[in-house]
Amino acid sequence: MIELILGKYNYWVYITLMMIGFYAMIEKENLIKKIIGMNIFQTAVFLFYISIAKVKGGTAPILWEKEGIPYDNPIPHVLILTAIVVSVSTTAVALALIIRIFKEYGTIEEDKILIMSEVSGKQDSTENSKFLSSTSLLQKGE
Amino acid sequence: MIDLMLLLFLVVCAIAAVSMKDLLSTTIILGVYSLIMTVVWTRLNAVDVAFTEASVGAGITTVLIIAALSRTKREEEGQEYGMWSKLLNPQDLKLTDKQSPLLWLTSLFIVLITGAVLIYGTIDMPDFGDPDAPANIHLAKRFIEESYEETGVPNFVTAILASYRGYDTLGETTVIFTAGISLILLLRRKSYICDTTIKEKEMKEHIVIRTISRILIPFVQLYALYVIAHGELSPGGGFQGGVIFGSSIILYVIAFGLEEGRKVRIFREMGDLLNSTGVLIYAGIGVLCLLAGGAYLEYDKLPLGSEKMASSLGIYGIEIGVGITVAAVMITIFFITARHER
Amino acid sequence: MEIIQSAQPLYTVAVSLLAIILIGLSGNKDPNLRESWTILAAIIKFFMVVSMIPQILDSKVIEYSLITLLPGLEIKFRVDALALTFATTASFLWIITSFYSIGYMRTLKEHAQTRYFMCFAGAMAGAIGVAFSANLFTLFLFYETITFCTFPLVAHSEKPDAIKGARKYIVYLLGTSLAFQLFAIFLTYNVAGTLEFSNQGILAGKASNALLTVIFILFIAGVGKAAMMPLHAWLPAAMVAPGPVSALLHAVAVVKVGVFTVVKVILHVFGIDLLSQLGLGTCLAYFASFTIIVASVIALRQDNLKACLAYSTISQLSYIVLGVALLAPSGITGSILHITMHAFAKITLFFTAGTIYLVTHKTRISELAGIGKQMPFTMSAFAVASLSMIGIPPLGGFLSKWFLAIGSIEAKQIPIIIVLATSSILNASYFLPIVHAAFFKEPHYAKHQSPKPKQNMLEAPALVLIPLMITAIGTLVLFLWPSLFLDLARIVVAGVTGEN
Amino acid sequence: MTLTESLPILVIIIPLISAIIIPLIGRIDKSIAFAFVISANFLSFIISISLLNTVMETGRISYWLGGWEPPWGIEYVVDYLSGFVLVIVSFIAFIISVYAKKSVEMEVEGEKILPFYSIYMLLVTGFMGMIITGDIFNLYVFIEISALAGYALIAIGKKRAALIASYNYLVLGTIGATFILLGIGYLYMATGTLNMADLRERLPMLYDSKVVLTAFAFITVGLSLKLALFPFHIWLPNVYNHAPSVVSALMAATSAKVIAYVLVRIMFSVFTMKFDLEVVPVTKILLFLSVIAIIAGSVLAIAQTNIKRMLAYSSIGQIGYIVLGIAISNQLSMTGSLIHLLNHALMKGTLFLVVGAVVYKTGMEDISSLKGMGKKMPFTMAAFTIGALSMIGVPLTVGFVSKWYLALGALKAGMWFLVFIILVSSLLNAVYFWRVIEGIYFHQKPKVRSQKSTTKDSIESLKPEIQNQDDAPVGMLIPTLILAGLCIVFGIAAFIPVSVVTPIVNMLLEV
Repeated sequence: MIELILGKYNYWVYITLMMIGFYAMIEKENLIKKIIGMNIFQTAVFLFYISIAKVKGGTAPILWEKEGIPYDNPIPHVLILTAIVVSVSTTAVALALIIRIFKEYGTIEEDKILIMSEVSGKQDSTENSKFLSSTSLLQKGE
Repeated sequence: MIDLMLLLFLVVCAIAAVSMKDLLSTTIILGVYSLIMTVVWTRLNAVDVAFTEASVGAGITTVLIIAALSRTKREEEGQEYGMWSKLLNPQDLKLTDKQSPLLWLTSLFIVLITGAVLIYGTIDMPDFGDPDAPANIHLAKRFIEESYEETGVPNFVTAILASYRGYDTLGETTVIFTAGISLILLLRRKSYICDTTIKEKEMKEHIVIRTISRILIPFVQLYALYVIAHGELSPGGGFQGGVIFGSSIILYVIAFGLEEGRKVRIFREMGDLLNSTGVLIYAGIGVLCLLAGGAYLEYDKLPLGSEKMASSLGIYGIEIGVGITVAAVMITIFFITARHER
Repeated sequence: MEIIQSAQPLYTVAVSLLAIILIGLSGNKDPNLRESWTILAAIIKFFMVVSMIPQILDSKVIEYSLITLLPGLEIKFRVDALALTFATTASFLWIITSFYSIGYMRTLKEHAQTRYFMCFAGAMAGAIGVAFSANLFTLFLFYETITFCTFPLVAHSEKPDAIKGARKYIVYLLGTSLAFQLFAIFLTYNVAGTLEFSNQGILAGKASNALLTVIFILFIAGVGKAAMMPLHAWLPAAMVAPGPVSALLHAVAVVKVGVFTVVKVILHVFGIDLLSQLGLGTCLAYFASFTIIVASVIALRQDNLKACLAYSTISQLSYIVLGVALLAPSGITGSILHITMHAFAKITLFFTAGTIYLVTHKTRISELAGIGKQMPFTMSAFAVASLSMIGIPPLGGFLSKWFLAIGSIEAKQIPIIIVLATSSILNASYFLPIVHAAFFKEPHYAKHQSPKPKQNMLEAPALVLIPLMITAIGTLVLFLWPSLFLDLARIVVAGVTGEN
Repeated sequence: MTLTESLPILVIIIPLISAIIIPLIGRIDKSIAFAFVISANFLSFIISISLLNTVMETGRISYWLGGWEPPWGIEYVVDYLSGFVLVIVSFIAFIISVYAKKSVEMEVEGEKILPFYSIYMLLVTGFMGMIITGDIFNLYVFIEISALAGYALIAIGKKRAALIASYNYLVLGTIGATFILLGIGYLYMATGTLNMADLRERLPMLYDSKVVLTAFAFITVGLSLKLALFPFHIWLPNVYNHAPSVVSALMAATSAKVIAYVLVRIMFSVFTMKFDLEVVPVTKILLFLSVIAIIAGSVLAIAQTNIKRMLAYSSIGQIGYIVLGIAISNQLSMTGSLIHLLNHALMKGTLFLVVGAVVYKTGMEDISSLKGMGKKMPFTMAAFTIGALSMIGVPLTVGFVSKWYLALGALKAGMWFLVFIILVSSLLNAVYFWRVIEGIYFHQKPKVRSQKSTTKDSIESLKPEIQNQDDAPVGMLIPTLILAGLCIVFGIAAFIPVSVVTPIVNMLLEV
C-alpha cells in the first residue's frame, strides 16, 4: 500500500487538480471562473504528461558532454509545449467571447444570461432544463 | 519533501482560485499556481516546458484575464447561498434550475466519477520515475541516442519539436494564428477611438516606470532574440522568444501609452501582416523542402550546404517563423482585448 | 414459361413520367396543349399495355431490368398475367378519367390545374409501375411514388379541411408503409436473400413459422392502401379531394394498388402452399370478412354520398383480399376479376357523385331525392353501377362474386358464402334507396321553397357525361365478354398452383 | 519526391496556406480572396479524389513528414477509409465555399469577411488534418485547430445567442479535447508510442491493463462530446441554430462525420474488434446511446419551430444512425454507417444550404417562414424536398440506402428491435419534414384577407396566388442543386459509394 502511494502520489495530485478544475468548469456560473477552472484542468493534464517523462536520477533532456547519465524523456515535454500553446489560444478565444458576451448581455453570470435568453427567445430555456438530465448522463459513456 | 510541499501548494492554490469570489484575486492566484507549476516542472527537469509555462501560464494568461476583467466585471455574483444551505433547505430559496442542489450534486458526482476512473487507471501505471516504463524506452531511447546525430541539435526537446515532430509544431503555430484571427474576427471594430489622453496623463506621473522601461525594453528584446536563436542549445525557442518579444512591446505600450491613433494603426497593420508572415515562413519552408525533393519539412534536403547545415538552418527558419507569429498574435490580442471602447 | 427481355414495360411506365415533364413545361400558358399531353400519354400508355396482351396470353412473361442499385435492390419490371389484368384496367380507366378530369376541372375553374395533371400522371406511372414490378423493392418504390403523387391531389383545394384530410391520408399510407411494409421487406430479404417475386413464393422453408407469420402480418398491416380495417380511416378522410381524384383513388391508382400488393404478397412472396400450410390464408379471409361486413354496415349509416361510396370501397376491397386469401383457384380468379369489375363500377359511381356535385353542388344522399329527373343519364349510370356492385347479372359484379363463392366452396369455407350473401344484401340496402329516391321521389325543397325550380334537364357537360356512360356500359360489357380477363386470371392461377 | 508522392501533404497544405494568405491578399481585393478560397478547396477536392483513386489501385499510402520514419516521425496515412472521408469533406467544403459568397456577404459584416474566410479554411484544414493523420497526438492538434476555428465562426452569428452557443461549445469542446489529450497520455504511458499503426501492434498485449482501459474510456467520451452523441448533444442545437448559415451547413455536413471517422479509427484501427467486443462492452454502450440519440433527436426535432434548430436535432438523430452501425459492427451495418457518412453529409448539406438561401432571401429562419415558398423559390424548395425525402428514407434517395444497410445489419446481428427503432425514427422524420413540405407547397395566406378588407384586396386575394418567382441567386442555387442531385444520384447508383465502402469495411473488420 505504501509502495502504491509512494509510486503514484504524483499522479494522484494531478487527478485532484484536474478534478478541481473540472468542477469549476461545469459548476461555476461565472464565465471567467469557468475559464480559470479550464486552465487548472488543462495544466493538471500537462503535469501528468511531465510526470510520465521523469526518470529517476535523470537530467534535463539536453545533450551533456558526460556519458552515462540518464536523460528524462523529452517526448512528453514536446507534446506539452504544443498543448500549452493550444491551451492559451483557447483561453484567448474564450476571453474574447466573454468580452463580447458582457457587451451584449451586461453580465458574465451564466444563469442570468440564460434567464435573459429565455425572455428574448424561449428556445434557450429548454436547453437549460435539459442540461441537468444530460449532464447526469455525462459519465455513462465510459 | 519539497516536491510534496509544492504539490500541496498547487492543490491549495487551485482550490483558492476556484472558490474565491473576487475575480482579480482569483486571477492572481492562478498566476501563482502557474508559477508553482513552473517550479514543479523545473524540478522535474522539464525546463523547456517550465519556461513556456512561466511566460504563458503565469504571464500571458494572467495578462489576458486581467485585460478581460477590465472590460467586464471584477466580482463573481450570485450564489449568495452556500452549497450546504442549498442542499439542506432548498425550498427556502428562490433558485433557478441551474442553482438547484440536485444539479450541484450531479456535477459533483460527475467530477468524482471521473476522478475515480482516473485513479482506477493509475493502478496499473508504472511507478513514478520508473526508467523502464514503456514510455521511456520505446521512442524516447532512440531520440536520446540518435537525435543529435540526425539533426545536429543538442537540445532533444528542440530536436523533436522542430524536426521529428515539426509538423505538430506547425499545427501549434496554426493554432496561435487561428486564435489571432479569431480575436480579430470577434472583437475588432473598424472605428479606433482610443482614450489615450487619459492614459497618458496617468502614466506621466509614473516616471520611474517609464525610465525603467526605456532601459529595459531593448534588453528584453535582445533577450527574446537570444532565446529564439539559442533554442537549439538551451531551453527556449521560437515560442518562448516570441512571447518575450511580444511582452516587450506590451510593456512599451503600458508604460508610454499610445500617443496617437496613427501608431495604433501602424501596430495593427504590422500585427496583421506579421501574423500571417510567421506561419507563412513556417509552412513555406515545408513547401521549399517539397520543392527541393524532400518530404514536407525534411530540412536535410534544402540546398543549403551540408545536410546538417541545412537541417540546422531549417530549424532556425521555423523558429523565427514561430517567433514572429507568436509575437504578432500576442500584440494583436493585447491591443484588441485591452482597448476600452466608450 | 418463356421470358422475353424487352424494355416495353419501362416505356409504358415512362410515358407518364414524360407526360409529367411535358405538362409541367406547358404550364398554365396553354391549357389545351397541356391537356392534350395528358390524353396523349393516356392513350399511348393504354395501347402499349394492350400490345403486350397477346404475348402474355401466350403464357410468356416480359422482363426488363433497369438498374441494380445494390445487391438485392433492383429496379426490375416483369409483366405477367396478373400485372396485365391490373395494368389494362388502370390504363383504360386513366383515359376515361383524363377526359372526365378535364371536363370537371374546367367546369369548376379549379386552381393549380398544372400541378393537378402532373400529379395525376405521376400517380398513373406509379400504378403501372406497381403492376409491372418484378420485386418487392420496385413495388415499394412505386407504391411510395403513388403516395407522394396523390397527396397534392387530395390536398388540392388547399383549404384547411383538405389539408387535414390529406394529412390523415399521408399519415396512414406513409406511416404503415414505412413502419410495417418496409420492416417486412427487410425481414424478407434477410430471410430469403432476395426480393424477387416468384410463382412459388420465396419464403417457403426459409424461416420458422413464427417469423413467417410476423412477416405476413407486417405485410398486411403495411399495405395501408388496401384499407383493411382498422387501417381504413384515411379513405373516408381523403374524400375531400375533387371528384375525379376520388374516382381515380378508388378505382385505379391507390386502393387497387393496395390490394394488388396484397395479392402479390400472398401469391408471389409467400406462395399459396406456404400460406395454407401456415393456416394464415384462412385467418386473413376471416379478417377480410370482418371488414366486408363492418364497412358495409358503416356505409349504411352515411349521409354523405362520397363517404358512403368510400365505405363501400373499403368493403369491396376486402372481397379481393378475401378471394386470394381463400387460396383456392376460383377464389383467386374471382379476386382478379373483381379488381377489374369493381374498378369499373366504382369509378362510375364516383364519376356520378362528382357530376352531381359539379352540377348541383350537392353532396348528401338525403338531398338526392328526385335528382334522377334532372340528370337521367348520370343517375342511370349510377343505377347500373350500383347493381353491378350488388352483384346482379348481367353486370360484371356478378361474375366476380360468383367465382368468389365457388372459391369459398373449394376452400371448404362455407361461412364465407354467408358473408358474401350478407354483404350483397347490405350493398343493396344502401345503394338501392339512393337509386329509388333519385328516380321516384320528389325533391325535398320543392315543398317549402316557393319558386319551384324547373325540372329541366340539368345534365353535365358532355366531357363529363360521356366518360361515366362509358364506364357504366363497361360493367355490362365485362359481363358479356369477360374472356380476356378470365384467360388472364386462368394463367395466373395456373402459375401459382403449379398446374399447367 | 514527385508531386504524386507529395499529394497527401498537399491536401492539407493547400487549404492551410490559403488560410494564411487570404488576410494578406484580401487587402488588395476581396474577390481575389474569394476566388482563392474556391480554388484552394477545389484543388484539395481534386487531390482527395486522386488520393482515393491511388489507394484503390495500390493500397495504403504512408507519407513520412519531415522524412522521418514512423513511429519516430509523424505519419500521414491514406487508406480506403481516410481517402473516402477526405473526399466527402473536401467536396462539401468546396461546394459550400462556392455557395458562400452571397450568404456570407449578408450575414457577416464587411470588414470581417476576410478573417471569416481565413478561419473557414482553417476549419477545413483542421478537418482534413484529423482525417489523414496517422499520429494520435497530431490528431489532437488538428482537433484543436478545427475546434478553435469553429468557435470563432459560430460566434459571429448575427444574434447575441450565438456568443453563448459558441462559449458553451468551447467549454464542452475543451473538456472533450482535454479528455482526448488525457487518453492519449495514458496510451503513450502504456505503450511509449504515438503512432497509430504502432499502437495497434503494441496494444493487444496490454488489453487488460487498466491504463489502456481508462485511456480508451476517456478518448471515447471525449470524442462523443465532440460528436454530440446523446447525452453529450446539448451544445449542438444552439450552435447550428445561431451560427451563420454557411457555417451551420459546413459543420452539420462535415464536423460530425469527421469525428465519427476518428471514432471509427480509434475503435477499429488503433484498437481492434476484439477489444471492442470482448474486453470492453463499448459496442453495447454505444448501441444503447445511439438508440436513445435516434429517438430523442427525432422527437425533439418535432417540437422545434426554428428550422435550423429542427435540422440540428435531426442531426443528433442521424449521428445516432452512424454510431448505431458502428456499434452493431458487422459488415452490413458498418457499410451502412460509413455510407451514411456520405449520405448524411449530402442530405444535411442540401437542407442547410436551402435554409441559408431562405435566410438570404427573407432573413427569417422559422419553419413558418417557409410557408408558400414553393411558388416563390421553386428550385430551392425542390432541393429541400429532395433532402427531406432523403431524410425520411424514401427509396431512390440516399437515405434509403443507409437505412437498408443498417436494418439488414441489425437483422443479421439478430437485433430486431433496432429495425423497429430505425423505422420509428424514419416515421418521426417523416412527421417533422412532411410538416415543412406541406407548408411549402400547400399554404394559402389568409392574413391578407383579414387585415385589409377593401374590395380591391379581397378580389385580389381570391385570385390564385401568383407570387413572383424570386429564387436564390445562381451562385447559391447551383451548389444546392448539385448536392440535392447527388442525393438522388447516389440513391440510385448506390453501388458506386458502396463499392468504395466495402473494402473499408473489410479492412476495418479484418475480413
